[in-house]
Amino acid sequence: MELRVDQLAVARGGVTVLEGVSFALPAGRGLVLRGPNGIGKTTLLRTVAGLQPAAAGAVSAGAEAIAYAAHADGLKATLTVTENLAFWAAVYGTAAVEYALAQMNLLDLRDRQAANLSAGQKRRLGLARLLVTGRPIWVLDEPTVSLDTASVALFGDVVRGHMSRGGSVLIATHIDLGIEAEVLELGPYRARDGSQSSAFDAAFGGDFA
Amino acid sequence: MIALLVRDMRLAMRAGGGFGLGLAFFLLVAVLVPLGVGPNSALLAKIAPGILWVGALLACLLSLDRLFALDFEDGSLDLLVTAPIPLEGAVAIKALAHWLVTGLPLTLIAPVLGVLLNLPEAGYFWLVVSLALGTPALSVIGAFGAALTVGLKRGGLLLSLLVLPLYVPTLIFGAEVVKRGADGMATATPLALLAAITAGVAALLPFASAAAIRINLR
Amino acid sequence: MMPELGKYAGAVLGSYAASLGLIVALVAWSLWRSAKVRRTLAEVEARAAKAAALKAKAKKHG
Amino acid sequence: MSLWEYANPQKFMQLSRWVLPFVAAASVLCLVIGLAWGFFWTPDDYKQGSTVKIFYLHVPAAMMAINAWVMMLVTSLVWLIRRHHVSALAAKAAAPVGLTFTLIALATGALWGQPMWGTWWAWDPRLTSFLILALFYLGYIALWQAVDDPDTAADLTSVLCIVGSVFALLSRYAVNFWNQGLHQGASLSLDKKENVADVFWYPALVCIAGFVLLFISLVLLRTRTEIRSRRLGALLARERMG
Repeated sequence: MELRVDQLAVARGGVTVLEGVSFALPAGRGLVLRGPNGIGKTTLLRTVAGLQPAAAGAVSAGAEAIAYAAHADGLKATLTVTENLAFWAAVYGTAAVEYALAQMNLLDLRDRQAANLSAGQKRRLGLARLLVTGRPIWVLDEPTVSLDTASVALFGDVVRGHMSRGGSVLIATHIDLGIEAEVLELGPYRARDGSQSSAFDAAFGGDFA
Repeated sequence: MIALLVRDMRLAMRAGGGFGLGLAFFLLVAVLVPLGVGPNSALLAKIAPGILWVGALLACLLSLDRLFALDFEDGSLDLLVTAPIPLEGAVAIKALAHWLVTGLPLTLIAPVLGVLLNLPEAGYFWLVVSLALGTPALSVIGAFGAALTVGLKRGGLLLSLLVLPLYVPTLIFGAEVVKRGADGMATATPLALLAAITAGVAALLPFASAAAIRINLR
Repeated sequence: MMPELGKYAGAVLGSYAASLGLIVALVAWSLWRSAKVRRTLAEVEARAAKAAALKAKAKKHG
Repeated sequence: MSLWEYANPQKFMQLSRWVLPFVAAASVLCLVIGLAWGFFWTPDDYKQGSTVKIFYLHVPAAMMAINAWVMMLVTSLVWLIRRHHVSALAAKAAAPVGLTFTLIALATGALWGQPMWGTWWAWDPRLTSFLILALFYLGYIALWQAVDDPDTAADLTSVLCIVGSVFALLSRYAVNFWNQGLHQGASLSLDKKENVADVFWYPALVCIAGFVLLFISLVLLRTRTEIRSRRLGALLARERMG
């Protein structure tokens, strides 16, 4: 399944931050988004994932092909590792809990409450959720925050495995995951002079003497 | 869907506090009112239906601000919106879970508090019936208020201001059923209206709540 | 000229005073806010125009 | 030329700048004539005495309190369906006006009720309904205040306005059921004007016109302010981004 983004403009708080973003992400490939803080990586990823409407342009893959993971892991502190994963597996209608636990090296921690996990372990559990969704396109926002080197390597393996099975990955990150991926610099797509979205300018841009 | 219900129930049980707090509040209302209005049992019997309904309503309100806020803070609301279950369904399920951990226990404990307030004997049956029929509406309407205020700091107070006026019809018909039941009058009309409100809000409001959540997450 | 209001004078005069008071307060508040927003907007517009002119000038020379 | 063109803020600003002075002047004129006529040159009612003069404030305020909510409902729907910013801002502008009219109706009702029913406040269905309406207005205004992003606030308040309208109707019905009330029936409706003698009816009509025009001019003025404030917010956001 190919993810195609066409002339996309995204807005944060009513102000367009990126415009004219176009790329195609074929099955089995990866794309890394780069750019300084505040340029709108998170906004772009949320728009691609269907959490907010695009200011202009289109995202071709339906939201039902995309699994999204952000800074917050959506873990429930009072549930165990297995319970957390089993919930998402049930929501997505898959049975991949054991496989996901093994892949993210969580088998030893399976009966521990999420509240008693370290930050890195929580992050691994959050990423294990991607494996139980069974969705082909992963949209990841800074997935390696609070992971140590070994866990980053582990996660890199998981992403490579996903790509080798025909999945694709759109990822915003500052570090090298050791995966084969193209890089998209977002700098050139910064909206010109912090302009308002065009519809808003047409409405509120005039002379209100 | 069932997984969501099971998860929410499990969370409510393990968090401990939220489950008992509403009940304790309800109990406090039933204890404080007689202390405030005096021990005259005829007066208490007269106002018991209203006090019990207002107490149940406020107890319901207590835990509403956590209904979506917890999921919003830890990011699982984002994940639920992108999950393959319709958000309207998820909202309805979460309201159902809220009812199971607040409305249902309130309904079951209400007769005991009726004793404290000298509720006439004929009223107990109607108290349980009206709360069982009416409290689901309180949870569903409350879920709408929680959806409107999900991303806000200090949402709790605003939530009460938004939700309490919406509770007026449910409160009026619910308390009316008990009042008439206690007086030995026919209860069919207010009971039917109460059931109609519950059915109507359960069918329609989740759509508005889901829309509000989507707006708040953008 | 003043009509004989009889024993209800308090109620009638009170009603007129309360209503007109509320209306006048609302109108005054609306006018005050209108003037304030209008003034602030004019300031910010002037600042924005100045910044734009500076930018254009810099472009010409650079 | 379509009506929707005036939904564009610039078009609206141009038109309203021209219209507002006339509407405002007409409203002042109608209110002065209607209220003076009612206050000085109408006889007392044989039953209610001079309290009948409260009628000229109470009834128009009560009518406009409801009409303001209906107008907010319509503009909220227009915003949700057609995304015209002016529509959402007009709803925001109308809410405090509607609340003020509701408070006038409540205050004059209490002052009128004291000599007529012997009590300042009775849990009469109409009074109770207006009290609930005031709560709806308060919640709506509070939600506008609480949400930072203006488009999000417009969306959320529109949803609240629609749901609130349904519940306001339900409450009206419920309150009627709950207490049949002391209040006289609707004393003023266009097809039933025989309820009220002509001497009272004509000045009341002028007063109603005055309240309608007052509502329109206040909403125009406040919508103009809201539009300017939106533009101000946008300019400041642009400045911050450099």
